[in-house]
Amino acid sequence: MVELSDYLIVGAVLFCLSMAGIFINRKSVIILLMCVELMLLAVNMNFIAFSHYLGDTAGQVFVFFILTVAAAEAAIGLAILVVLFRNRRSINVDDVGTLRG
Amino acid sequence: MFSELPLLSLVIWVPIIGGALVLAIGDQRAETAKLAALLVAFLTLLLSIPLFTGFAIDTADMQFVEFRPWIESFGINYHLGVDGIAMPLIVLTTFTTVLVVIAGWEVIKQRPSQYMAAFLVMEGLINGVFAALDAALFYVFWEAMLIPMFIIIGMWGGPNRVYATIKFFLYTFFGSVFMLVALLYLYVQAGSFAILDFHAVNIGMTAQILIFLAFLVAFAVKVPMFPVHTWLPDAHVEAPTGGSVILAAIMLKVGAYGFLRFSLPIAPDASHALDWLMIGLSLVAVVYIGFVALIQQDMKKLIAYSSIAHMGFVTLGFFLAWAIAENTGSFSGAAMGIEGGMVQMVSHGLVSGAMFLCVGVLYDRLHSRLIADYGGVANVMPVFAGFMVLFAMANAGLPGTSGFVGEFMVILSAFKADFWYAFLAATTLIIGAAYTLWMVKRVVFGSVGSDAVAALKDVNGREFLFLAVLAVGVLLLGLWPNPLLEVMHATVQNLVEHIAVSKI
Amino acid sequence: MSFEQLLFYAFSAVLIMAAGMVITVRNPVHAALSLVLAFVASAGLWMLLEAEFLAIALVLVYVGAVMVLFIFVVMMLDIDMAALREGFARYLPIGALVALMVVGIMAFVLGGGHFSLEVTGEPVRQATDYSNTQALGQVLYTTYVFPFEVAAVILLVAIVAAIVLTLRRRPETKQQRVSRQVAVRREERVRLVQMQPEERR
Amino acid sequence: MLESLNIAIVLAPLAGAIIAGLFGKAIGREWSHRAAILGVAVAFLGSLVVFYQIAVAGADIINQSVYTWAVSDGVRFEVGFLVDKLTAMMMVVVTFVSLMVHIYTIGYMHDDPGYQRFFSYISLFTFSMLMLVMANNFMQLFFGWEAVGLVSYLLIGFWYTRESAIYANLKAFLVNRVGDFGFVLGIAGVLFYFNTLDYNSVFATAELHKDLTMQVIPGTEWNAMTVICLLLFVGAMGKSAQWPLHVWLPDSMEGPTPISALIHAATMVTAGIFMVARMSPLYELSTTALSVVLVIGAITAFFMGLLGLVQHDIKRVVAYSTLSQLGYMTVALGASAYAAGVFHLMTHAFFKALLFLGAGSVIVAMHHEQDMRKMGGLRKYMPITWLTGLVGTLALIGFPGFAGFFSKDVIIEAVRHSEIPGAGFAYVAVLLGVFITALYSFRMYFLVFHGKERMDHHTREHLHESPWVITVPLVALAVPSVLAGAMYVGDMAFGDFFAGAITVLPEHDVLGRLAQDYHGWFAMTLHGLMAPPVWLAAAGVFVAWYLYIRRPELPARIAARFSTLHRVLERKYGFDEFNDWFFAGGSRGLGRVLWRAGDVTVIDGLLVNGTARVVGWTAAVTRWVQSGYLYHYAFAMIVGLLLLFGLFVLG
Amino acid sequence: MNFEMSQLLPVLPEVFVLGMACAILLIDPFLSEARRSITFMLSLGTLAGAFLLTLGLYGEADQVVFSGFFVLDGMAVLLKLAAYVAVAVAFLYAPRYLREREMLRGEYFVLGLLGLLGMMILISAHSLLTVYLGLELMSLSLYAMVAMQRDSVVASEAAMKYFVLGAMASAMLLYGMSMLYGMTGSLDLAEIHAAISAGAGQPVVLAFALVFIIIGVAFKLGAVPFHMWVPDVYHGAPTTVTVYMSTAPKLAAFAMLMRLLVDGLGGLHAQWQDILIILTLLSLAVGNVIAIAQTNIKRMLAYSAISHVAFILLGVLAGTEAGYAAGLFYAVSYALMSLASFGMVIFLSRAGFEADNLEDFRGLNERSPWHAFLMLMVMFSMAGVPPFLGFWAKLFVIQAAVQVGLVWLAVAAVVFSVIGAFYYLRVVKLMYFDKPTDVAPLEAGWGMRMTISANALAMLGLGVLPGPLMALCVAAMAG
Repeated sequence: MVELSDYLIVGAVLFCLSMAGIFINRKSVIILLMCVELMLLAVNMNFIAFSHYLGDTAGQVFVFFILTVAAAEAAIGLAILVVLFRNRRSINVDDVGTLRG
Repeated sequence: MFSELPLLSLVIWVPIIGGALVLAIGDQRAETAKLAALLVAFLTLLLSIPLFTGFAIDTADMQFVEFRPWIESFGINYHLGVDGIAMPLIVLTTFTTVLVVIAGWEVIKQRPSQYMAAFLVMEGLINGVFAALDAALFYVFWEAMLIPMFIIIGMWGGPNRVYATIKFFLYTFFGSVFMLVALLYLYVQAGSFAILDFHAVNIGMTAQILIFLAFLVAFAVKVPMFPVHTWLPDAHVEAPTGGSVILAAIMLKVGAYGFLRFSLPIAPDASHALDWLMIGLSLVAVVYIGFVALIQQDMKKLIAYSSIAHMGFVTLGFFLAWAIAENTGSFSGAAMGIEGGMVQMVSHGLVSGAMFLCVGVLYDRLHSRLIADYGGVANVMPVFAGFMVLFAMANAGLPGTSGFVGEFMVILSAFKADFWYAFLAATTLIIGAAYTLWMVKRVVFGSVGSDAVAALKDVNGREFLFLAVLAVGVLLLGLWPNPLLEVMHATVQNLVEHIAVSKI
Repeated sequence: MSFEQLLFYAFSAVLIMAAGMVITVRNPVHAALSLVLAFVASAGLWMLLEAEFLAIALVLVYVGAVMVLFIFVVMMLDIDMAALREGFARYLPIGALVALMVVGIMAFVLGGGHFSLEVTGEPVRQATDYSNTQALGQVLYTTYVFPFEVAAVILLVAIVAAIVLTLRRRPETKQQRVSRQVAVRREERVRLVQMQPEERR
Repeated sequence: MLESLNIAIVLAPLAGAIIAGLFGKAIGREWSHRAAILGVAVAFLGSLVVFYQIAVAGADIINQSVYTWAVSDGVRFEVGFLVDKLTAMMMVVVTFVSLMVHIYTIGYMHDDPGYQRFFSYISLFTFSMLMLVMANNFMQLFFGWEAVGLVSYLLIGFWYTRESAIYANLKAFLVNRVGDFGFVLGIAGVLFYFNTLDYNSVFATAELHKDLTMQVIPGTEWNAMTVICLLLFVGAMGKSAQWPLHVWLPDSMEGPTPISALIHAATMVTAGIFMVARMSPLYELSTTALSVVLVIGAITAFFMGLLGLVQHDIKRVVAYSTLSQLGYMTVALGASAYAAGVFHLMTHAFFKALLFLGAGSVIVAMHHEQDMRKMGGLRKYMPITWLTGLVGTLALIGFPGFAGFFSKDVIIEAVRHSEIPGAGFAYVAVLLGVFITALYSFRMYFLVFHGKERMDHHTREHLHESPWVITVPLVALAVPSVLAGAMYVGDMAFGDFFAGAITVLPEHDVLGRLAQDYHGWFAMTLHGLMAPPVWLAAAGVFVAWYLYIRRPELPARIAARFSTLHRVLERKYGFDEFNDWFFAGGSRGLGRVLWRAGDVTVIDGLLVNGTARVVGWTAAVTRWVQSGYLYHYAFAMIVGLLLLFGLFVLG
Repeated sequence: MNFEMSQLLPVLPEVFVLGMACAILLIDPFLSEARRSITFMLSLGTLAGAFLLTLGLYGEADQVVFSGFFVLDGMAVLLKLAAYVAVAVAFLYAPRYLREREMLRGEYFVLGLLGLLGMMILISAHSLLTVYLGLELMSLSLYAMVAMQRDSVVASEAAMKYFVLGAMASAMLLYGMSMLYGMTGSLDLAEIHAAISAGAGQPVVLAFALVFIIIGVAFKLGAVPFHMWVPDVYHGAPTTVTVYMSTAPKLAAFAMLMRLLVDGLGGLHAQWQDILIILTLLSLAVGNVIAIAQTNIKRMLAYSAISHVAFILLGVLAGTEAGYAAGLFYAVSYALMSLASFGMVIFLSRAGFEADNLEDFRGLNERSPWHAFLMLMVMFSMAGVPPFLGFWAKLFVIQAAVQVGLVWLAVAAVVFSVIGAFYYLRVVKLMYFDKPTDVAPLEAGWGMRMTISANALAMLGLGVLPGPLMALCVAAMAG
């Protein structure tokens, strides 16, 4: 039998991988956006696993909304990326560092 | 006829609102603004006189009490009242402000209306400090006072004014915030913000010590006591004359007033436990600062240091009670120390104010505060020299001038506590005379120091007026301090009885 | 090992591997494709959890729409791939260390018997005629009507934002200006010119 | 009646001072001096009346309160008058000398631009001195004490453009302040033990406190009365210029001569003597204190006199003589012969004022030249000055029959009989002092009035006797300089004139013992002729004559022969140098060190600005944690997450 | 489910705002550039209408509608009202600034209103789901608004940073929510509260979930160490957007804090108090110290915002009603102060000149004494000097901390506020003690002048009479 904790640990590993992805990645901003999607995926995994083991649909509904929001987020994220690229001709993370101190 | 008026509110709000009006008149109509300022200051002085004349000297209760709820959800009230400690200081404030307004009349060329307004607002706020019976109200006035002073030093001060004013502000702000925490703690304990309730609440020793230290930081900075005094010389040197006068004459008093109003009655056991510290710091102020004053090259700095030394007497007088009790077995003599401190405060207000005005008179002419730039002023400004010598003598504590009264009483009281306290305190007779008169020697006496000095003009009518008024005050207080002492007796007696009882 | 477990480990392995690829491969296009793989793998896991509707939706919405958008943008922006991903290895050790620590703590909490079968109990298996889609659909417009409307507004914001941010008015292209068209006045289109008759000298 | 008169006596000079001081410019010189002189004259006449009533007509001692200065903690600080015979005598002396000096000033200060100011000052001084002597409590005593100090300060620095004058007045004030420092502590001690500052209450209960002790230095018990008396005596040392606080008096000669006569010879400097006499009920209770007084007085009397030998400035010679004479008075006090001290005070006031005014007269004639080496042979030019000067000098050296003879002789005899520790030393000192006194006095006399005329031609052309405003006071002072001794020695020194004002314990009562041998002034004079003092004085006069008239070249050779001693004397034992170096320089140095090290470096530099710098530096450095890079920001969040995990999940 | 009209009443303001936003979105394209003010007026009208509608709900009994997703209570009403005011003032400051930068488009206001809608939903959230959705609605609008100045390099950079970090924080929040859901089986805050009180979930797991939840909230508030976005975004965003995002969203974030920690996790007070203490101390230190080194006033104010957040947290962590009320009062006060301070930056700016350097305030007293005085009041208010509003805010918060025995924390707070006073003083110093370097006339129109005057005078007015506002806050938190 697969235990709930197995799913949760998969989710946790996924979450950490994507988190690590955000701060290990020093080049492309677009990878960051992908990492964000991955983080949400990890959260979704948690919700669905809980939903299943609790026998409650609320978790699934939450995931439904997260998916919706994630799509919207992706759209806006990409739009900002485009604006950024137009201004700088680069999406290099190292170049996005004029605001500091 | 005056008793129906809310006099305390008036002496607070008339100058503040008057200040706003003066500000509104603006610099374009500077003459009108100055006139309005003088009027407001004078009106306030008039309003404060009934406080003195109508004061009942046989009770320690608060008088002229006003009370209305302010922030009800926190039990904060607009609660005013004065006793024998606060009332003289209010009168001193209103009196000094009139002089300051006159003193700044022709001298301030840059933005005179803002200058006058700042002083009026500050007058109101300082009166508020002395009149407040609600801790939150007190704190509001206490802190708000910093703002006009900050502006005054920063805008009309000398070359290094920005450093000085920021130092002044942060120093005093740093001191006050600890008091804020202490006040809030007391509120929690007493269940109200009324200062008189704070007096009554019983607190354990540890808490008392912490509260005392918190208050100490706040008040010591304002007084200022060693070693948190270094803001004062800088602030004085850079402040315009009026600023120095207010600073020395009144601002310093709020700190000492705080000791009487808060530290002693709220934390008597801590005051007892830490009186060695207070006495020690006071004596350091008298001796150490005296020596430091001796070698100052800048007149204002010298007077500023002498202010610190003189305020050392105030704090010394306030904290002698337990030492006396231990030495003699009774609190008899403690009241003399406290009253001496109070008189010293009032006297110092007059004398140091006068000294700063004197320096101001010279500075307006030669734009230098350095002693070395003067010499032989008496040759060209005989009238001025007369005043200067008189005030210098008062500063040196000559009997017959106000400077003597407080020092004398404190020394008498200190002897009851410990011979060596009195011994160290009395060294001021020598050191104080040394630094003051050495300065007088180099500035006033001697042959004419330079062509610039030779071209000096003696005091004009305006300057004569304020110097003469102060001279009368200094002599009057010196020759007959009884009227001033009378109003304090009941309050001070009550205070001594209060602190004689442990709160633990 | 039951079949279910086998599937679980297989999908999990694929998922984690794909996620690892997303953050390590050089080429963003490859990363995006790895992401697709990760989504698909997790859809498989969700199937195991009897969340059929969401599994399908994930594949449709994400793989079908969001990822396409990503790849579209990657292509469109014409990024210099060679320059990317340099110096990655430099930060890997510290990054990996921190990530491992976090994973360790999370695993300690999640795996520490708090969520074992003994605690959660055997999940209830749905009957065969159970429709996950129906179950969700039923609550979505009733109980969840308020969040649903909010989600709709979020999508609206996304649309507005995307347009505002990316719609460029290129000066060289001609375009319609609705507001000016609507607000046009006669005076703007027709100019009556009053001409002085030429004077004869 | 007398009470009102007392007030009038005090206020009249004050009124004169105010008129001359504040309105002097407006009313002119004439009216200024008229107002001032009128004020002092009123005071003098009033004093005479009071003296008559108290001393002669036997009226009760007056103890009146004028007004309550302050009340604090149950202690009343009054301003009031206590007029007994001691006071009455002092009042007369003060107002008389003052009146003479006022008149004299008209002539002396005739050309000075600060004419009105000067009158204002000396009238103010008269007022202050009267307040001092008439006080009925310690606080008012201190008031007067400091007030005369103030006027002294103002008058020494009267010619404020002279660097030496303003140096001298500052020095005078500060040295006096050292005395006042002790004095005020003494007063505090009185208040501590008696809980009142009123003379009568204190003296009445003094006996009860005689065995009280206090721990001045922890672990050592000090008799309280000793402590109080010593502290009060520190005040007297300052005001009456006793060693080692004598340094200000010679320098005070920078002031105009009339005030040297009035303040620095006749009146103010005797305030200390007066004070100790007034406090006799307390001093009597402490043999230790008396002993100290005795020794200090003896040191002053002898060693300061020595210094008079090497001075060339005419006024300084008189000043050192004053120091020496003050030492005699102090010795008398220490020997419990208060009455003798006060008696010498009185006679000294007359003849020393006379000497000073005479010196002033000479100085005026010499166009403000004060160096005796440039004088000589003035006898024929200024006969009145010469004659009165001779009278004064004879009185000073104690020539039998002159006032000084009686007073000084009583003191010497009293010391001889005294059993206070130190009396032996004191006796030798005062005895040798007589010789020294005669030597320097006649040295001055011969140098000025006899011998070669050493002034330049121009000065000699204009030499003439001073105008009447100067000579009249000289003559007026010469009279009591001769007569006062013989007239009053019986009452004052040996009689019970001061009974009630001065208390002497029977075991200390040397004067009482001497009184048994007293058979009138004439007998005393005759007896005096046989006694050593007179022979010593005569020897002094002879030596002076020999050295300065007969062999004028000898003194220089002696000086060269004993060059070390001479240098020590010329440098006044090095007190001035030492004080300048140690006290003035030392406190400046200390101030500088405290300021630089304490205020500037530690408090401001390290604590205040240091904190500011640290905060600023921290800010400047830590702001770069905000590196601008997304991955750092994300990393910070993860670190935050780990931190919270570590603390709250694992912890 | 039976749907009743009465359920709609509490959400009427939300419905109104949404409707109007959509209407404006539709109307705006038909307006010419010159008549863009219609959009502006409509937006203000929307806020006014919403204000009135919400005011009509004041005093209503607490009610939970829409199957437990939406709650109407005193705090919600008060915070919404404050949010309207904040947004309205932010809008009032905007037109000239936007026009000069070619951003005066209807979408700006639409996004602003939709963001406000997100805040309103967040403020009234009664379920993890609505918390999340409201938060996202607000955040997405903000991301877009920050990036709206499309030709600005810094704005797009700020937007990118904000977006990535915001998404990451959201994910963490969600992770925490998922754990909560897993342990309690519910999304409803009241049920979660009940379940935890009943003993659901092991402490270590609850703490684990709590950490994630708090990170999500702390990020929105900008508490250290989750503050890194604040300076960059406040600095990079167009100033009008900075005004907007530094005020109303802070109120919403405060509501989020209250909803999650108090309504939902009130049972874990002991745990979250400790966490908040750490965040408070760090925020105080970092905010006040680093602000000193700033030369850009927007950045400086951003750091000051961090330190102010610490005070809000200080009130909340006391865990008493008085503390919550104090926190609420502080949040509202801070919003007012922030509006005025950034407003002054806008006031001084002009085409091609941002006026966002501290130096640009040099000698303002000579250029315009009145506005220098206004700024002075704002600065002293921020520094917590009486008699200005900021003082009372600090007083009440510290009071709350002292009341529960956290005296040492109160002392730390006041000490850091002294350090903080330095950089506010520096602004006053520049305005009053220095000579102006820029003498261009001030261009702002009367609307701007009136608004900024009223805004800054509120510091004084509410400082002298803070009673009513405090009473409102206390009432809102009562029960």
